[in-house]
Amino acid sequence: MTLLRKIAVPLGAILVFLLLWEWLVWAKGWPDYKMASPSDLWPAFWKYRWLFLENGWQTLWRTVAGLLLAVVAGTGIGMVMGFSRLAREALYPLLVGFNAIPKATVVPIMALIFVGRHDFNTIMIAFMISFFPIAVSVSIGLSTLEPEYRDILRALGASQLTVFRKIALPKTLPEFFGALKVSVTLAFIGTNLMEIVSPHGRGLGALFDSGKISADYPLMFAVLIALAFLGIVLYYIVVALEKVFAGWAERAPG
Amino acid sequence: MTLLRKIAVPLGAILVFLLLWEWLVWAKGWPDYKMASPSDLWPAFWKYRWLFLENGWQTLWRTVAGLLLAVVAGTGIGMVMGFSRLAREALYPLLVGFNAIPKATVVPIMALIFVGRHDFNTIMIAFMISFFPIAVSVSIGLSTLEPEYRDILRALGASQLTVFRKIALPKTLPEFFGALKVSVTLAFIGTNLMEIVSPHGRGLGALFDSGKISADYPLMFAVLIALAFLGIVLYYIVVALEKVFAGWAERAPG
Amino acid sequence: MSAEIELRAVTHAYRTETGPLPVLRHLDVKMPPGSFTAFVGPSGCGKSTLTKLIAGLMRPDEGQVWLGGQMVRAPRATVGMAFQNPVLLEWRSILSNVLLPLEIVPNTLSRAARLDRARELLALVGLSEFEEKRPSELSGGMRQRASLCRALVHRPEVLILDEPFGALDAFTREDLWQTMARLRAEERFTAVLITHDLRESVFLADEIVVMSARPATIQYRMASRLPAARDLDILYTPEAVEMLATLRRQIQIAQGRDAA
Amino acid sequence: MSAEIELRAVTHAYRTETGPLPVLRHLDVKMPPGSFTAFVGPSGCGKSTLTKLIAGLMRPDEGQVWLGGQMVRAPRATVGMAFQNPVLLEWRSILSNVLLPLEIVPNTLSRAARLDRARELLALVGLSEFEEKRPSELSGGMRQRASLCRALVHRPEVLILDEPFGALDAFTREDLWQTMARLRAEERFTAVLITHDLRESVFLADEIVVMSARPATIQYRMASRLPAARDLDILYTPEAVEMLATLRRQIQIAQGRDAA
Amino acid sequence: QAETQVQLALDWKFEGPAAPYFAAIDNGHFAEAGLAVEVLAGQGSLDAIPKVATGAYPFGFADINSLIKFKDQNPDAPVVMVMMTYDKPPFAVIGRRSLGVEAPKDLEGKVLGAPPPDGAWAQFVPFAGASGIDMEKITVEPVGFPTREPMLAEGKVAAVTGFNFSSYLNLVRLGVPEDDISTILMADHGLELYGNGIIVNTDFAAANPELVKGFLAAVAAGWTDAIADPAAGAAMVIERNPAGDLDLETRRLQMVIDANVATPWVAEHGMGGIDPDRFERALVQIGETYDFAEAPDASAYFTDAYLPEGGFPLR
Ligand SMILES: Nc1ncnc2c1ncn2[C@@H]1O[C@H](COP(=O)(O)OP(=O)(O)OP(=O)(O)O)[C@@H](O)[C@H]1O
Ligand SMILES: Nc1ncnc2c1ncn2[C@@H]1O[C@H](COP(=O)(O)OP(=O)(O)OP(=O)(O)O)[C@@H](O)[C@H]1O
Ligand SMILES: [Mg+2]
Ligand SMILES: [Mg+2]
Repeated sequence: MTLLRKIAVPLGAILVFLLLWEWLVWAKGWPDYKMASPSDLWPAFWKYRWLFLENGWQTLWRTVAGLLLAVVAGTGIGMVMGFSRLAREALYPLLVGFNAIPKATVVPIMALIFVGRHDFNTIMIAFMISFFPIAVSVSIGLSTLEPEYRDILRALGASQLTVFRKIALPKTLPEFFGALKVSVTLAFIGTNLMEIVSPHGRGLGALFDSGKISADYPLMFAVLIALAFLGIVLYYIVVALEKVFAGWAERAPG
Repeated sequence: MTLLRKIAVPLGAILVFLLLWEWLVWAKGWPDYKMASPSDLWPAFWKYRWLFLENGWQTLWRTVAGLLLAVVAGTGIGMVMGFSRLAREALYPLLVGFNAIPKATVVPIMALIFVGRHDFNTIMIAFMISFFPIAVSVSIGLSTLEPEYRDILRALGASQLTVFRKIALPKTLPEFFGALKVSVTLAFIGTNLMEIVSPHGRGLGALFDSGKISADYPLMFAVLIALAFLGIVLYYIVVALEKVFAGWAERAPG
Repeated sequence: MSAEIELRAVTHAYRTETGPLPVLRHLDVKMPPGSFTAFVGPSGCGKSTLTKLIAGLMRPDEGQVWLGGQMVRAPRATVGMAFQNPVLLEWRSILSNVLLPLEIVPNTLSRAARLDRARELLALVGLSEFEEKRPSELSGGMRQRASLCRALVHRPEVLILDEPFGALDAFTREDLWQTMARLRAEERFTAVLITHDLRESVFLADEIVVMSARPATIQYRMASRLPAARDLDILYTPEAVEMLATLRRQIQIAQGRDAA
Repeated sequence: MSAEIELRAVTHAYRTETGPLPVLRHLDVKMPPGSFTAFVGPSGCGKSTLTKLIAGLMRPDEGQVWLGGQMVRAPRATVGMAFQNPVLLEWRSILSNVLLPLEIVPNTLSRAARLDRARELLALVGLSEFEEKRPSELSGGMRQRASLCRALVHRPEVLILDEPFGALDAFTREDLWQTMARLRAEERFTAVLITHDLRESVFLADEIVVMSARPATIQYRMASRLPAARDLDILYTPEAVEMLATLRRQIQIAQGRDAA
Repeated sequence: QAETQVQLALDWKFEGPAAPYFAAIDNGHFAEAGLAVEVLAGQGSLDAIPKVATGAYPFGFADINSLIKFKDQNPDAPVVMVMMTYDKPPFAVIGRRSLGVEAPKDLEGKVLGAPPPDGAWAQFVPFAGASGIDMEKITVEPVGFPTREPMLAEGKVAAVTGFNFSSYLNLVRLGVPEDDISTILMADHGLELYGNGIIVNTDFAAANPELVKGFLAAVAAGWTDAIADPAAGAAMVIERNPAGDLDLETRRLQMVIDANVATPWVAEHGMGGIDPDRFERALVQIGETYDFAEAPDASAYFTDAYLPEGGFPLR
């Protein structure tokens, strides 16, 4: 029942959205080059199905690699900022400044500094664009931890790290995963930025570009939908992880 | 003392960062067109100071407008998702999918649909790219609110909205402002994306482009730094707002 | 300014992962307007659950709760509640925490009148000095007292107190009993008190209900035989001593020990 | 398996926005290894503050705290503490909450041994049925009992209990007194008990310290005249009754009322 | 014999005009010169130039006007053009006959759509000067790249600036009848500027002069192949551009050949070189809109040192 609901509700929402889109395009009579409608996309998907599979995979693995890096580094930076007020005051403006710089302009610089190392560059951009929300959420989780919670473990002589692992992290898990959901979408944007701005011929960005060259609007829209789809897949993986980790916290650990 | 510290620490951090940057460029002997160093940027700033002022203002107001929209809409969507499990399950995948689509590719579509309405388009992109973190944080803040807190007001027959205003919002204020800090940086990226991808000749993006046309690398880097600077300015405005709102919550309200 | 409370065949169970946990079984109690009823019973029997049902925070599985002649389907503004765990809002001062209900409940009080009311209550519980402090700067007992003020500030018709004096030392507690008795005479609410202190129940209540162990039924009801006007000495009168002895015995039975 | 606790001229004040709030003034107490000391005093006088100083969670402004011959500068693993407000971790089951200290404190117990220990303690306080429940599924009194188990699970040398039985009904409470007495004989910790229940302090403690109102000083110390082996009836012996009367009087003085 | 690995950084994506390089690969011209060449797509000339200037890639393909400005800003940058490919630059004004735009003069009194950072728009002032257009009489509407052709297709502007082979084909794709589209190539109306060509890292070239010569010869051979059979050339592009459209790229290639590469001057003098007098005039025209930091020096931008005498014959 609930499982059915868990699947039916999002599917229904997506369907409603697609129908609305189709209707909008139909009602406004927009041409393909303005906005393709969902029904135009199927031929594009079918025609290029192997390309979608391969390039989708290329994009996906680089995104996930960048995201993993972002989780590790974001958590690290977040911990430093959460535990030390000094670090927070010093790092926040730098990070905000760095993040306000459009990554599209950073891509060429990266591409020049690390010439030809496409995978590395792509993963780095995905990482750079997506670590900030995680760092912010971990830092806030730590700096707003109620003293009562902290004291439970501190009274036993536990280290800061232990307090983080046993109390702060699980307690901010919802916010952490919320940040991760934001980061997932950002990481996709990062990967694609690299694929489009500094093309290396792989990934969905390359497919988009190639659709753009031949003014194949349905293909371009199909790529965007494929990206959205991958984003949703990754989102559900994050949701599943959320369950696993909550489950782990639930059981009596050994 | 503490005020001095509050100013000195971030300034010091920024200075250290600039020095490191200068040193890196100097040590590696990188030319301007690979990576300009901070000392190269002053002449560019000085030469184009009026352009920086004017275009900076153009970028800033559009960003702020987009951000305000993002706060309002993000809070709204977040409230809907926070209060209703159904809405959460239905909307989350849609939002994630939408956000995984690189906004750089949405810009042309927007530009085509709303031809010539540059301000509107720019603000919309800034809004679209920045509302998600706010929606996520508000939704999590609401859906993880401890029942004890909720019951304090619910026992008095308070409406959901009142519970949100008096309990959920103040309680998640730290996370909300954390999300706002992320959104600030994203909104800047959005504004610039529009200015660069669908140029309408205004804003720092246009200045960047004109630097690019004449291969003026110090100018291009100077624009990026100006963006970072604006991001930091907006960040401190958010920090100040955080204080004001916390201050408001502190005093006995009337 | 007071309302009748009636429980009609109230039965409730919590749905837990391992199946339903029956908590209350077929409770029938009628508390007249202006009355003061104390509920006592073993830990975990369902007393706090009962308060939430009366406040309308939960709906019973079976049966109904009636307040002032209306069936309770949702919480209402005429109820004041002090929770067992006194949650205060950390981002507000103590005074502002106490003022909170007045921001929610429709009322015509001016700002000054509200402040007067809140300050007066805080003074009654000995927290005048701490009006502008944050909750985290208060001791456990002080927080409990602030939470009591919050329950009273909007002059509710029905007052629900879940172990309001649990963290207080004997004398502060006795002071507050007397404060409560005085307030009751002035404001005429109908009160429900959860307590584990039998002397407290005897001193304050018109009627004392002993609940059995979970799933709780009403095991014993005792109407007070004490006069309406009471001071602390009354607890040493033969009537009170006898009431206390009876209650002790009943609770022993409630917990499944032989009353012998 | 037990350590001496010594307070040497401990003075402490909280820094608040409106200036320092002196809480403890010049406390000197020595608690021998294996002893059981109860502190009683008015609400807000500084009892919880004292427990935090002993646990090393805070450093006193002046004076020192010594545990087992070492000056306390930071918390240590040999202390078990039950806080006045029993904070349980909502994302863990009750059993897992109780196991928490064993995950932190260095020890050589196998997983099975840890589980045995935790289950045994939960059984002692009557929570066997609730091992796998979440904290929010427990009543106030049940949470307090779980928190007590968490303080005991790693067999601490020093046990600090801040009103551990505050939310319990008389009989559950008396059961736990006896459980405590038995545990004490088996595990030989040095115990510090904060309570507002004089009977509790008389039943459990070797020495009872009455603290004055804030800023708290030691107003009165009373060594127990009761034999080491006690059952509940002992509270009705003339010695106990006399001790209770004395304590009542002293607290009355502590609160600034005339002892008359 | 082991082939030397070199890279060629293109200024743009894999479109029809990239066919000659792939022809040089697939038909073995590079291999004959002892080279294994990797071709990389790019994002505009100012993406390709730094790639070569930093030494990341030895060869690139870029617009000489961008190179001139780049060298003016960064005089020490080790990059120079060694072979001119687009004798006529692709800068154009694309108009619609039905909206009354056929010749430069027709622009007066009309609305011209131009993206501010557009390469063609950047040359509009010298073009207007040379063809006698009164700039005052033109309403210039800043448009975004994505909206440029759609706005022309919808008649919201009467003409746009753009590249002859991109904007034209985009318009065709948007359903504008071909006989309604007028392409005004600026080079046909007094604009003296040159277009794109092969650039090289000078440090690399100084160390490997023979390699560079061989590279250029192979590229020229690739052009010969592409001109001989544009469809085959375009097919080689499509191979590397998964979702490409063969007909479209064939047309694009043909347009580049006809309008930009195989010009009368090239037919006479061969491909690869430049006319120094025209180049001097071009520098003057650039100076109309761009403030040179230092006096322009033609030899810093182009060298024929690696070209054979008389250039490469195209047929
Ligand atoms: N939210 C809940 N979900 C599941 N079970 C619950 C929940 N709240 C309480 N219970 C269970 O219901 C029973 C009664 O709880 P309740 O809080 O009403 O007891 P109580 O009489 O107030 O006890 P105490 O005197 O200890 O506060 C307990 O066994 C408890 O485990
Ligand atoms: N974090 C804090 N900051 C400032 N003041 C505090 C803080 N914690 C406690 N106080 C103040 O210190 C005094 C003593 O508090 P403490 O919690 O030690 O009292 P207590 O004796 O435990 O009282 P109770 O019996 O009510 O729990 C109180 O007046 C309280 O307001
Ligand atoms: Mg309860
Ligand atoms: Mg206390």
